[in-house]
Amino acid sequence: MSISIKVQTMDFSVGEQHGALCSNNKSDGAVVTFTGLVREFSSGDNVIALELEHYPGMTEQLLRSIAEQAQTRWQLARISIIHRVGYLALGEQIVFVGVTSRHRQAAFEGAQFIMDYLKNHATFWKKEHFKDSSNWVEFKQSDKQALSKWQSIEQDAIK
Amino acid sequence: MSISIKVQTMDFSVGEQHGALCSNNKSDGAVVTFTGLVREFSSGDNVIALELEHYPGMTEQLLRSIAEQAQTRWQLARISIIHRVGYLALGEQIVFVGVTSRHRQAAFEGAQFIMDYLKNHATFWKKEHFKDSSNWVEFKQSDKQALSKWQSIEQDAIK
Amino acid sequence: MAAGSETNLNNTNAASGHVNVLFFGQLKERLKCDKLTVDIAYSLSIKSFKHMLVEQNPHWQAWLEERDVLCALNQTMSSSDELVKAGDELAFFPPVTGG
Amino acid sequence: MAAGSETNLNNTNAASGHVNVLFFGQLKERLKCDKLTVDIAYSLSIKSFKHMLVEQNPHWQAWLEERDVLCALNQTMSSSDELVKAGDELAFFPPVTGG
Repeated sequence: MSISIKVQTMDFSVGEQHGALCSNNKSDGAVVTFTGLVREFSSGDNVIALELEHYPGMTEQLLRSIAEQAQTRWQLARISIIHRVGYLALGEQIVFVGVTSRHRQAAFEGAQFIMDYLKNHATFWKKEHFKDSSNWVEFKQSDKQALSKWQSIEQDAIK
Repeated sequence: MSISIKVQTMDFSVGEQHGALCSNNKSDGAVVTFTGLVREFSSGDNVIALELEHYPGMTEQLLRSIAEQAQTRWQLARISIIHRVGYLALGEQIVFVGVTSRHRQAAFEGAQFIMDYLKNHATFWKKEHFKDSSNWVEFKQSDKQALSKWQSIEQDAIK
Repeated sequence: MAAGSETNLNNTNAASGHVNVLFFGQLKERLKCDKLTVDIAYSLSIKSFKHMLVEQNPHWQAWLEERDVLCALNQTMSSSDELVKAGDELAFFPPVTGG
Repeated sequence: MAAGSETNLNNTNAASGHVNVLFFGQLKERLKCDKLTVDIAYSLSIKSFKHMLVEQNPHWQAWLEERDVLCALNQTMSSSDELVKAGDELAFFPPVTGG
Protein backbone atom coordinates (compact mmCIF):
# COMPACT_ATOMS: atom_id res chain seq x y z
CA MET A 1 0.00 0.00 0.00
CA SER A 2 1.44 3.35 -0.99
CA ILE A 3 0.22 6.94 -0.83
CA SER A 4 1.82 9.83 -2.70
CA ILE A 5 0.75 13.40 -1.89
CA LYS A 6 2.05 16.46 -3.72
CA VAL A 7 1.09 20.13 -3.58
CA GLN A 8 3.04 21.97 -6.24
CA THR A 9 3.04 24.89 -8.67
CA MET A 10 4.40 22.72 -11.50
CA ASP A 11 2.16 20.96 -13.99
CA PHE A 12 2.03 17.15 -13.98
CA SER A 13 1.77 14.43 -16.63
CA VAL A 14 -1.22 12.13 -16.32
CA GLY A 15 0.63 9.61 -18.51
CA GLU A 16 3.57 9.51 -16.09
CA GLN A 17 1.31 9.30 -13.06
CA HIS A 18 -0.65 6.47 -14.65
CA GLY A 19 2.58 4.69 -15.50
CA ALA A 20 3.75 4.91 -11.89
CA LEU A 21 0.43 3.53 -10.61
CA CYS A 22 0.72 0.53 -12.96
CA SER A 23 4.46 -0.26 -12.88
CA ASN A 24 5.43 -3.45 -11.05
CA ASN A 25 1.84 -3.85 -10.02
CA LYS A 26 0.67 -7.34 -10.92
CA SER A 27 -2.15 -7.64 -8.43
CA ASP A 28 -4.33 -4.65 -9.41
CA GLY A 29 -6.72 -4.98 -12.31
CA ALA A 30 -8.26 -1.50 -12.10
CA VAL A 31 -6.88 2.04 -12.31
CA VAL A 32 -9.18 5.07 -12.03
CA THR A 33 -7.97 8.63 -12.48
CA PHE A 34 -9.66 11.97 -12.03
CA THR A 35 -8.23 15.19 -13.46
CA GLY A 36 -9.70 18.61 -12.74
CA LEU A 37 -9.10 21.36 -15.31
CA VAL A 38 -9.59 25.13 -15.34
CA ARG A 39 -12.78 25.56 -17.35
CA GLU A 40 -14.15 28.57 -19.10
CA PHE A 41 -17.55 29.07 -17.56
CA SER A 42 -18.27 29.23 -13.91
CA SER A 43 -20.96 31.62 -12.73
CA GLY A 44 -21.65 33.30 -16.04
CA ASP A 45 -18.53 35.25 -16.99
CA ASN A 46 -15.59 33.82 -18.94
CA VAL A 47 -12.82 32.64 -16.64
CA ILE A 48 -9.35 33.38 -18.00
CA ALA A 49 -7.36 31.99 -15.08
CA LEU A 50 -7.52 30.67 -11.54
CA GLU A 51 -5.33 31.52 -8.61
CA LEU A 52 -4.99 28.88 -5.93
CA GLU A 53 -3.52 29.20 -2.48
CA HIS A 54 -3.32 26.68 0.35
CA TYR A 55 -2.25 26.19 3.96
CA PRO A 56 1.21 24.60 3.67
CA GLY A 57 1.66 21.72 6.06
CA MET A 58 -1.99 21.36 6.97
CA THR A 59 -3.04 20.65 3.36
CA GLU A 60 -0.61 17.76 2.93
CA GLN A 61 -1.68 16.25 6.26
CA LEU A 62 -5.36 16.51 5.29
CA LEU A 63 -4.82 14.95 1.87
CA ARG A 64 -2.89 12.07 3.44
CA SER A 65 -5.62 11.54 5.99
CA ILE A 66 -8.29 11.48 3.25
CA ALA A 67 -6.22 8.91 1.30
CA GLU A 68 -5.82 6.79 4.44
CA GLN A 69 -9.57 6.89 5.08
CA ALA A 70 -10.14 5.72 1.50
CA GLN A 71 -7.69 2.84 2.02
CA THR A 72 -9.57 1.84 5.17
CA ARG A 73 -12.87 1.67 3.30
CA TRP A 74 -11.71 0.13 0.03
CA GLN A 75 -8.86 -2.12 -1.03
CA LEU A 76 -6.81 0.58 -2.75
CA ALA A 77 -3.20 -0.47 -3.14
CA ARG A 78 -1.85 2.79 -4.55
CA ILE A 79 -3.11 6.33 -4.26
CA SER A 80 -1.58 9.41 -5.85
CA ILE A 81 -2.91 12.92 -5.22
CA ILE A 82 -1.44 16.03 -6.84
CA HIS A 83 -2.89 19.49 -6.34
CA ARG A 84 -1.43 22.55 -7.99
CA VAL A 85 -1.32 26.02 -6.47
CA GLY A 86 -0.48 29.43 -7.91
CA TYR A 87 -1.72 30.98 -11.13
CA LEU A 88 -3.36 28.53 -13.56
CA ALA A 89 -4.52 29.52 -17.04
CA LEU A 90 -7.68 28.32 -18.77
CA GLY A 91 -7.41 24.63 -19.72
CA GLU A 92 -4.58 23.89 -17.30
CA GLN A 93 -4.65 20.90 -14.97
CA ILE A 94 -5.52 21.68 -11.34
CA VAL A 95 -5.82 18.37 -9.54
CA PHE A 96 -5.08 14.69 -10.12
CA VAL A 97 -6.35 11.72 -8.14
CA GLY A 98 -5.29 8.23 -9.23
CA VAL A 99 -6.03 4.96 -7.45
CA THR A 100 -5.46 1.29 -8.14
CA SER A 101 -7.43 -1.66 -6.87
CA ARG A 102 -8.11 -5.30 -7.61
CA HIS A 103 -11.64 -4.44 -8.63
CA ARG A 104 -13.14 -1.62 -10.61
CA GLN A 105 -15.94 -0.67 -8.23
CA ALA A 106 -13.48 -0.07 -5.37
CA ALA A 107 -11.28 2.01 -7.68
CA PHE A 108 -14.21 4.16 -8.90
CA GLU A 109 -15.66 4.67 -5.43
CA GLY A 110 -12.28 5.31 -3.81
CA ALA A 111 -11.32 8.00 -6.35
CA GLN A 112 -14.71 9.68 -6.07
CA PHE A 113 -14.59 9.58 -2.25
CA ILE A 114 -11.16 11.25 -2.28
CA MET A 115 -12.38 14.04 -4.59
CA ASP A 116 -15.54 14.61 -2.53
CA TYR A 117 -13.55 14.88 0.71
CA LEU A 118 -10.82 16.98 -0.90
CA LYS A 119 -13.45 19.47 -2.11
CA ASN A 120 -14.94 19.76 1.37
CA HIS A 121 -11.92 19.56 3.65
CA ALA A 122 -8.59 20.23 1.95
CA THR A 123 -7.31 23.75 2.74
CA PHE A 124 -7.23 25.28 -0.73
CA TRP A 125 -8.81 28.57 -1.79
CA LYS A 126 -9.55 29.51 -5.34
CA LYS A 127 -9.85 32.92 -6.97
CA GLU A 128 -11.30 33.29 -10.46
CA HIS A 129 -9.84 35.87 -12.80
CA PHE A 130 -12.03 37.35 -15.51
CA LYS A 131 -11.11 39.87 -18.18
CA ASP A 132 -11.62 42.93 -15.98
CA SER A 133 -12.17 41.55 -12.50
CA SER A 134 -11.55 38.70 -10.13
CA ASN A 135 -13.36 37.08 -7.24
CA TRP A 136 -12.96 34.40 -4.65
CA VAL A 137 -14.96 31.27 -5.35
CA GLU A 138 -17.74 30.51 -2.86
CA PHE A 139 -18.04 27.09 -1.27
CA LYS A 140 -20.65 25.02 -3.10
CA GLN A 141 -23.50 23.34 -1.24
CA SER A 142 -23.45 20.63 -3.92
CA ASP A 143 -20.00 19.62 -2.66
CA LYS A 144 -21.36 19.24 0.85
CA GLN A 145 -24.24 17.14 -0.46
CA ALA A 146 -21.77 14.90 -2.31
CA LEU A 147 -20.44 13.78 1.08
CA SER A 148 -23.80 12.54 2.33
CA LYS A 149 -23.58 9.51 0.04
CA TRP A 150 -20.46 8.26 1.85
CA GLN A 151 -21.84 9.09 5.26
CA SER A 152 -25.10 7.21 4.77
CA ILE A 153 -23.11 4.18 3.59
CA GLU A 154 -21.12 4.49 6.82
CA GLN A 155 -24.31 4.47 8.87
CA ASP A 156 -25.63 1.48 6.95
CA ALA A 157 -22.44 -0.39 7.79
CA ILE A 158 -22.85 0.36 11.51
CA LYS A 159 -26.41 -0.96 11.69
CA MET B 1 -20.01 15.78 -28.35
CA SER B 2 -17.66 13.13 -29.65
CA ILE B 3 -17.36 9.38 -29.25
CA SER B 4 -14.28 7.35 -30.20
CA ILE B 5 -14.49 3.55 -30.22
CA LYS B 6 -11.54 1.28 -30.96
CA VAL B 7 -11.09 -2.49 -30.79
CA GLN B 8 -7.46 -3.29 -31.49
CA THR B 9 -4.59 -5.69 -30.76
CA MET B 10 -2.13 -2.79 -30.23
CA ASP B 11 -1.43 -1.31 -26.83
CA PHE B 12 -2.51 2.28 -26.13
CA SER B 13 -1.04 5.21 -24.20
CA VAL B 14 -3.25 6.55 -21.40
CA GLY B 15 -1.23 9.78 -21.53
CA GLU B 16 -2.08 10.28 -25.21
CA GLN B 17 -5.72 9.39 -24.69
CA HIS B 18 -5.95 11.79 -21.78
CA GLY B 19 -4.29 14.49 -23.86
CA ALA B 20 -6.83 14.01 -26.64
CA LEU B 21 -9.74 14.24 -24.19
CA CYS B 22 -8.39 17.55 -22.82
CA SER B 23 -7.04 19.27 -25.94
CA ASN B 24 -9.05 22.27 -27.15
CA ASN B 25 -11.60 21.54 -24.49
CA LYS B 26 -12.26 24.67 -22.49
CA SER B 27 -15.69 23.81 -21.21
CA ASP B 28 -15.01 20.56 -19.34
CA GLY B 29 -13.62 20.69 -15.83
CA ALA B 30 -13.54 16.96 -15.18
CA VAL B 31 -11.83 13.99 -16.84
CA VAL B 32 -12.25 10.45 -15.48
CA THR B 33 -10.40 7.46 -16.87
CA PHE B 34 -10.62 3.76 -16.16
CA THR B 35 -7.93 1.31 -17.23
CA GLY B 36 -8.25 -2.43 -16.86
CA LEU B 37 -5.05 -4.47 -16.58
CA VAL B 38 -4.22 -8.19 -16.73
CA ARG B 39 -3.75 -9.12 -13.08
CA GLU B 40 -2.01 -12.08 -11.56
CA PHE B 41 -4.68 -13.70 -9.44
CA SER B 42 -8.08 -14.65 -10.60
CA SER B 43 -9.61 -17.80 -9.19
CA GLY B 44 -6.61 -19.06 -7.29
CA ASP B 45 -3.95 -19.92 -9.83
CA ASN B 46 -1.36 -17.47 -11.21
CA VAL B 47 -2.47 -15.99 -14.50
CA ILE B 48 0.39 -15.54 -16.96
CA ALA B 49 -1.64 -14.16 -19.86
CA LEU B 50 -5.11 -13.51 -21.21
CA GLU B 51 -6.47 -14.22 -24.65
CA LEU B 52 -9.33 -12.05 -25.81
CA GLU B 53 -11.59 -12.52 -28.77
CA HIS B 54 -14.61 -10.53 -29.91
CA TYR B 55 -17.38 -10.36 -32.48
CA PRO B 56 -16.08 -7.88 -35.08
CA GLY B 57 -18.73 -5.41 -36.16
CA MET B 58 -21.18 -6.19 -33.39
CA THR B 59 -18.71 -5.21 -30.64
CA GLU B 60 -18.05 -1.75 -32.06
CA GLN B 61 -21.79 -1.14 -32.49
CA LEU B 62 -22.48 -2.21 -28.91
CA LEU B 63 -19.72 -0.01 -27.49
CA ARG B 64 -21.01 2.97 -29.44
CA SER B 65 -24.52 2.33 -28.23
CA ILE B 66 -23.32 2.14 -24.60
CA ALA B 67 -21.44 5.44 -25.04
CA GLU B 68 -24.54 7.06 -26.55
CA GLN B 69 -26.67 5.87 -23.65
CA ALA B 70 -24.14 7.40 -21.25
CA GLN B 71 -24.30 10.70 -23.15
CA THR B 72 -28.09 10.64 -22.87
CA ARG B 73 -27.96 10.23 -19.10
CA TRP B 74 -25.05 12.54 -18.28
CA GLN B 75 -23.50 15.60 -19.87
CA LEU B 76 -20.42 13.84 -21.25
CA ALA B 77 -18.79 15.88 -24.00
CA ARG B 78 -16.14 13.36 -25.03
CA ILE B 79 -16.00 9.61 -24.63
CA SER B 80 -13.15 7.34 -25.68
CA ILE B 81 -13.33 3.55 -25.40
CA ILE B 82 -10.45 1.26 -26.39
CA HIS B 83 -10.60 -2.51 -25.93
CA ARG B 84 -7.74 -4.75 -26.87
CA VAL B 85 -8.06 -8.27 -28.27
CA GLY B 86 -5.55 -11.05 -28.83
CA TYR B 87 -2.89 -12.35 -26.48
CA LEU B 88 -2.16 -10.05 -23.49
CA ALA B 89 0.61 -10.75 -20.98
CA LEU B 90 0.42 -10.14 -17.23
CA GLY B 91 0.36 -6.43 -16.42
CA GLU B 92 -0.71 -5.36 -19.92
CA GLN B 93 -3.54 -2.91 -20.50
CA ILE B 94 -6.84 -4.47 -21.61
CA VAL B 95 -9.40 -1.69 -21.70
CA PHE B 96 -9.57 2.10 -21.47
CA VAL B 97 -12.61 4.27 -20.84
CA GLY B 98 -12.14 8.03 -20.67
CA VAL B 99 -14.88 10.65 -20.37
CA THR B 100 -15.01 14.41 -19.94
CA SER B 101 -17.74 16.49 -18.37
CA ARG B 102 -18.35 19.88 -16.85
CA HIS B 103 -18.77 18.28 -13.45
CA ARG B 104 -16.95 15.51 -11.65
CA GLN B 105 -19.98 13.50 -10.56
CA ALA B 106 -21.21 13.11 -14.13
CA ALA B 107 -17.72 12.09 -15.26
CA PHE B 108 -17.35 9.47 -12.50
CA GLU B 109 -20.83 8.04 -12.99
CA GLY B 110 -20.59 8.08 -16.77
CA ALA B 111 -17.30 6.18 -16.82
CA GLN B 112 -18.55 3.63 -14.30
CA PHE B 113 -21.81 3.15 -16.21
CA ILE B 114 -19.86 2.48 -19.43
CA MET B 115 -17.65 -0.12 -17.71
CA ASP B 116 -20.62 -1.84 -16.07
CA TYR B 117 -22.49 -2.09 -19.39
CA LEU B 118 -19.37 -3.10 -21.30
CA LYS B 119 -18.80 -5.97 -18.84
CA ASN B 120 -22.37 -7.19 -19.27
CA HIS B 121 -23.07 -6.58 -22.94
CA ALA B 122 -19.99 -6.06 -25.11
CA THR B 123 -19.18 -9.18 -27.16
CA PHE B 124 -15.74 -10.05 -25.78
CA TRP B 125 -14.63 -13.45 -24.45
CA LYS B 126 -11.63 -13.96 -22.26
CA LYS B 127 -9.47 -17.01 -21.74
CA GLU B 128 -6.97 -17.19 -18.89
CA HIS B 129 -3.64 -18.88 -19.44
CA PHE B 130 -1.86 -20.44 -16.48
CA LYS B 131 1.51 -22.16 -16.39
CA ASP B 132 0.21 -25.55 -17.49
CA SER B 133 -3.38 -24.95 -18.48
CA SER B 134 -5.94 -22.44 -19.68
CA ASN B 135 -9.63 -21.86 -19.26
CA TRP B 136 -12.41 -19.62 -20.44
CA VAL B 137 -13.48 -17.05 -17.88
CA GLU B 138 -17.02 -17.49 -16.54
CA PHE B 139 -19.45 -14.58 -16.51
CA LYS B 140 -19.55 -13.02 -13.05
CA GLN B 141 -22.83 -12.46 -11.22
CA SER B 142 -21.24 -9.43 -9.53
CA ASP B 143 -21.10 -7.77 -12.95
CA LYS B 144 -24.82 -8.33 -13.41
CA GLN B 145 -25.49 -6.89 -9.95
CA ALA B 146 -23.43 -3.82 -10.85
CA LEU B 147 -26.08 -2.94 -13.45
CA SER B 148 -28.92 -2.85 -10.95
CA LYS B 149 -27.67 0.45 -9.55
CA TRP B 150 -28.22 2.19 -12.91
CA GLN B 151 -31.53 0.48 -13.49
CA SER B 152 -33.00 1.47 -10.12
CA ILE B 153 -31.94 5.08 -10.78
CA GLU B 154 -33.79 4.82 -14.07
CA GLN B 155 -36.94 3.64 -12.32
CA ASP B 156 -36.63 6.43 -9.75
CA ALA B 157 -36.48 8.93 -12.58
CA ILE B 158 -39.69 7.55 -14.11
CA LYS B 159 -41.69 7.79 -10.88
CA MET C 1 -22.76 -27.28 -44.91
CA ALA C 2 -19.86 -25.52 -46.56
CA ALA C 3 -17.05 -23.39 -45.24
CA GLY C 4 -18.29 -19.89 -44.32
CA SER C 5 -18.47 -17.29 -47.08
CA GLU C 6 -18.21 -13.54 -46.63
CA THR C 7 -20.73 -12.09 -44.20
CA ASN C 8 -23.81 -10.65 -45.86
CA LEU C 9 -26.06 -8.66 -43.58
CA ASN C 10 -28.52 -7.75 -46.30
CA ASN C 11 -31.67 -9.68 -46.01
CA THR C 12 -32.46 -10.59 -49.57
CA ASN C 13 -36.00 -11.71 -48.72
CA ALA C 14 -35.42 -14.73 -50.91
CA ALA C 15 -37.34 -17.74 -49.61
CA SER C 16 -34.27 -19.93 -49.94
CA GLY C 17 -30.59 -19.13 -49.61
CA HIS C 18 -27.86 -19.37 -47.04
CA VAL C 19 -27.43 -18.25 -43.46
CA ASN C 20 -23.99 -17.39 -42.14
CA VAL C 21 -23.53 -18.94 -38.72
CA LEU C 22 -20.77 -17.81 -36.34
CA PHE C 23 -19.55 -19.22 -33.01
CA PHE C 24 -17.41 -17.44 -30.41
CA GLY C 25 -15.51 -18.09 -27.20
CA GLN C 26 -15.73 -21.40 -25.45
CA LEU C 27 -18.57 -22.48 -27.73
CA LYS C 28 -16.35 -22.13 -30.81
CA GLU C 29 -13.69 -24.22 -29.10
CA ARG C 30 -16.11 -26.94 -27.96
CA LEU C 31 -17.79 -27.24 -31.36
CA LYS C 32 -14.40 -27.00 -33.10
CA CYS C 33 -16.07 -24.62 -35.56
CA ASP C 34 -15.91 -20.85 -35.90
CA LYS C 35 -18.29 -20.40 -38.82
CA LEU C 36 -20.35 -22.25 -41.33
CA THR C 37 -22.92 -21.60 -44.03
CA VAL C 38 -26.31 -23.25 -43.83
CA ASP C 39 -28.72 -23.35 -46.74
CA ILE C 40 -32.36 -22.95 -45.80
CA ALA C 41 -35.44 -23.37 -47.96
CA TYR C 42 -37.75 -21.29 -45.72
CA SER C 43 -37.61 -18.99 -42.71
CA LEU C 44 -37.55 -20.68 -39.33
CA SER C 45 -37.19 -19.71 -35.69
CA ILE C 46 -33.75 -19.57 -34.08
CA LYS C 47 -34.89 -22.39 -31.83
CA SER C 48 -35.72 -24.59 -34.83
CA PHE C 49 -32.53 -23.54 -36.54
CA LYS C 50 -30.52 -24.68 -33.51
CA HIS C 51 -32.42 -27.94 -33.49
CA MET C 52 -31.56 -28.45 -37.14
CA LEU C 53 -27.87 -27.84 -36.42
CA VAL C 54 -28.00 -30.42 -33.63
CA GLU C 55 -29.69 -32.98 -35.86
CA GLN C 56 -26.84 -32.63 -38.32
CA ASN C 57 -24.20 -32.63 -35.53
CA PRO C 58 -25.58 -34.68 -32.62
CA HIS C 59 -22.48 -34.12 -30.47
CA TRP C 60 -23.26 -30.36 -30.48
CA GLN C 61 -26.40 -30.83 -28.41
CA ALA C 62 -24.69 -30.61 -25.02
CA TRP C 63 -23.25 -27.23 -26.01
CA LEU C 64 -25.84 -25.64 -28.25
CA GLU C 65 -29.10 -26.65 -26.61
CA GLU C 66 -28.29 -27.45 -23.03
CA ARG C 67 -26.03 -24.61 -22.03
CA ASP C 68 -26.54 -20.91 -21.46
CA VAL C 69 -25.94 -19.99 -25.09
CA LEU C 70 -26.71 -16.46 -26.27
CA CYS C 71 -27.69 -15.59 -29.78
CA ALA C 72 -27.38 -12.55 -32.04
CA LEU C 73 -29.31 -12.25 -35.29
CA ASN C 74 -27.72 -9.78 -37.70
CA GLN C 75 -25.57 -8.51 -34.84
CA THR C 76 -28.51 -7.79 -32.52
CA MET C 77 -29.16 -9.85 -29.40
CA SER C 78 -32.16 -12.05 -30.12
CA SER C 79 -34.54 -14.44 -28.44
CA SER C 80 -35.00 -17.97 -29.74
CA ASP C 81 -38.47 -17.12 -31.11
CA GLU C 82 -37.17 -14.76 -33.76
CA LEU C 83 -37.16 -15.82 -37.39
CA VAL C 84 -34.03 -16.62 -39.36
CA LYS C 85 -34.24 -15.79 -43.05
CA ALA C 86 -31.94 -16.40 -46.00
CA GLY C 87 -29.11 -13.85 -46.01
CA ASP C 88 -29.06 -13.47 -42.23
CA GLU C 89 -26.02 -13.63 -39.99
CA LEU C 90 -26.63 -15.74 -36.91
CA ALA C 91 -24.12 -15.92 -34.06
CA PHE C 92 -24.03 -18.16 -30.98
CA PHE C 93 -21.81 -17.49 -27.98
CA PRO C 94 -21.49 -17.82 -24.20
CA PRO C 95 -22.12 -14.89 -21.80
CA VAL C 96 -19.59 -12.13 -22.45
CA THR C 97 -16.49 -11.66 -20.28
CA GLY C 98 -14.62 -8.63 -21.59
CA GLY C 99 -13.34 -5.58 -19.77
CA MET D 1 1.62 42.72 17.49
CA ALA D 2 4.80 42.14 15.54
CA ALA D 3 5.48 40.75 12.09
CA GLY D 4 5.08 36.95 12.08
CA SER D 5 8.05 34.86 13.12
CA GLU D 6 8.79 31.29 12.09
CA THR D 7 5.98 28.86 12.85
CA ASN D 8 6.46 26.90 16.05
CA LEU D 9 4.03 24.06 16.54
CA ASN D 10 5.55 22.88 19.82
CA ASN D 11 3.45 23.88 22.74
CA THR D 12 5.96 25.08 25.29
CA ASN D 13 3.40 25.04 28.12
CA ALA D 14 4.72 28.43 29.18
CA ALA D 15 1.95 30.54 30.66
CA SER D 16 2.94 33.48 28.52
CA GLY D 17 4.46 33.64 25.05
CA HIS D 18 3.36 34.23 21.49
CA VAL D 19 0.74 32.72 19.19
CA ASN D 20 1.33 32.62 15.44
CA VAL D 21 -1.82 33.68 13.65
CA LEU D 22 -2.39 32.95 9.94
CA PHE D 23 -5.08 34.10 7.51
CA PHE D 24 -5.92 32.57 4.14
CA GLY D 25 -8.02 33.17 1.05
CA GLN D 26 -10.52 35.99 0.93
CA LEU D 27 -10.07 36.61 4.65
CA LYS D 28 -6.37 37.35 4.17
CA GLU D 29 -7.26 39.78 1.41
CA ARG D 30 -10.00 41.55 3.38
CA LEU D 31 -7.87 41.91 6.52
CA LYS D 32 -4.85 42.87 4.41
CA CYS D 33 -2.82 40.56 6.63
CA ASP D 34 -1.45 37.07 6.04
CA LYS D 35 0.14 36.48 9.45
CA LEU D 36 0.93 38.10 12.74
CA THR D 37 2.32 37.19 16.15
CA VAL D 38 0.24 37.85 19.25
CA ASP D 39 1.68 37.75 22.76
CA ILE D 40 -0.61 36.22 25.35
CA ALA D 41 -0.17 36.13 29.12
CA TYR D 42 -2.55 33.20 29.69
CA SER D 43 -4.47 30.56 27.71
CA LEU D 44 -7.81 31.65 26.30
CA SER D 45 -10.54 30.24 24.08
CA ILE D 46 -10.40 30.78 20.33
CA LYS D 47 -13.59 32.80 20.70
CA SER D 48 -11.94 35.14 23.21
CA PHE D 49 -8.81 35.27 21.10
CA LYS D 50 -10.85 36.41 18.11
CA HIS D 51 -12.56 39.00 20.26
CA MET D 52 -9.17 40.29 21.38
CA LEU D 53 -8.04 40.60 17.76
CA VAL D 54 -11.19 42.56 16.94
CA GLU D 55 -10.67 44.90 19.90
CA GLN D 56 -7.23 45.71 18.58
CA ASN D 57 -8.48 45.99 14.94
CA PRO D 58 -12.12 47.11 15.08
CA HIS D 59 -12.50 47.07 11.28
CA TRP D 60 -11.83 43.28 11.34
CA GLN D 61 -15.10 42.55 13.10
CA ALA D 62 -17.21 42.28 9.98
CA TRP D 63 -14.86 39.62 8.63
CA LEU D 64 -13.62 37.75 11.67
CA GLU D 65 -16.70 37.56 13.86
CA GLU D 66 -19.64 37.99 11.58
CA ARG D 67 -18.78 35.75 8.70
CA ASP D 68 -18.50 32.02 8.25
CA VAL D 69 -14.86 31.87 9.31
CA LEU D 70 -13.26 28.49 9.99
CA CYS D 71 -10.42 27.96 12.39
CA ALA D 72 -7.53 25.50 12.71
CA LEU D 73 -5.49 25.22 15.89
CA ASN D 74 -2.07 23.68 15.27
CA GLN D 75 -3.28 22.60 11.82
CA THR D 76 -6.34 20.76 13.14
CA MET D 77 -9.86 22.05 12.52
CA SER D 78 -11.13 23.44 15.82
CA SER D 79 -14.25 24.82 17.45
CA SER D 80 -14.25 28.25 19.05
CA ASP D 81 -14.35 26.73 22.55
CA GLU D 82 -10.87 25.25 22.33
CA LEU D 83 -8.02 26.84 24.26
CA VAL D 84 -5.18 28.75 22.63
CA LYS D 85 -1.87 28.48 24.45
CA ALA D 86 1.49 30.14 24.00
CA GLY D 87 3.40 28.48 21.16
CA ASP D 88 0.27 27.55 19.24
CA GLU D 89 -0.38 28.16 15.56
CA LEU D 90 -3.86 29.51 14.92
CA ALA D 91 -5.28 29.91 11.42
CA PHE D 92 -8.49 31.57 10.21
CA PHE D 93 -9.94 31.05 6.76
CA PRO D 94 -13.16 30.85 4.71
CA PRO D 95 -14.70 27.52 3.62
CA VAL D 96 -12.32 25.68 1.30
CA THR D 97 -12.74 25.71 -2.48
CA GLY D 98 -9.99 23.54 -3.96
CA GLY D 99 -10.20 20.68 -6.45
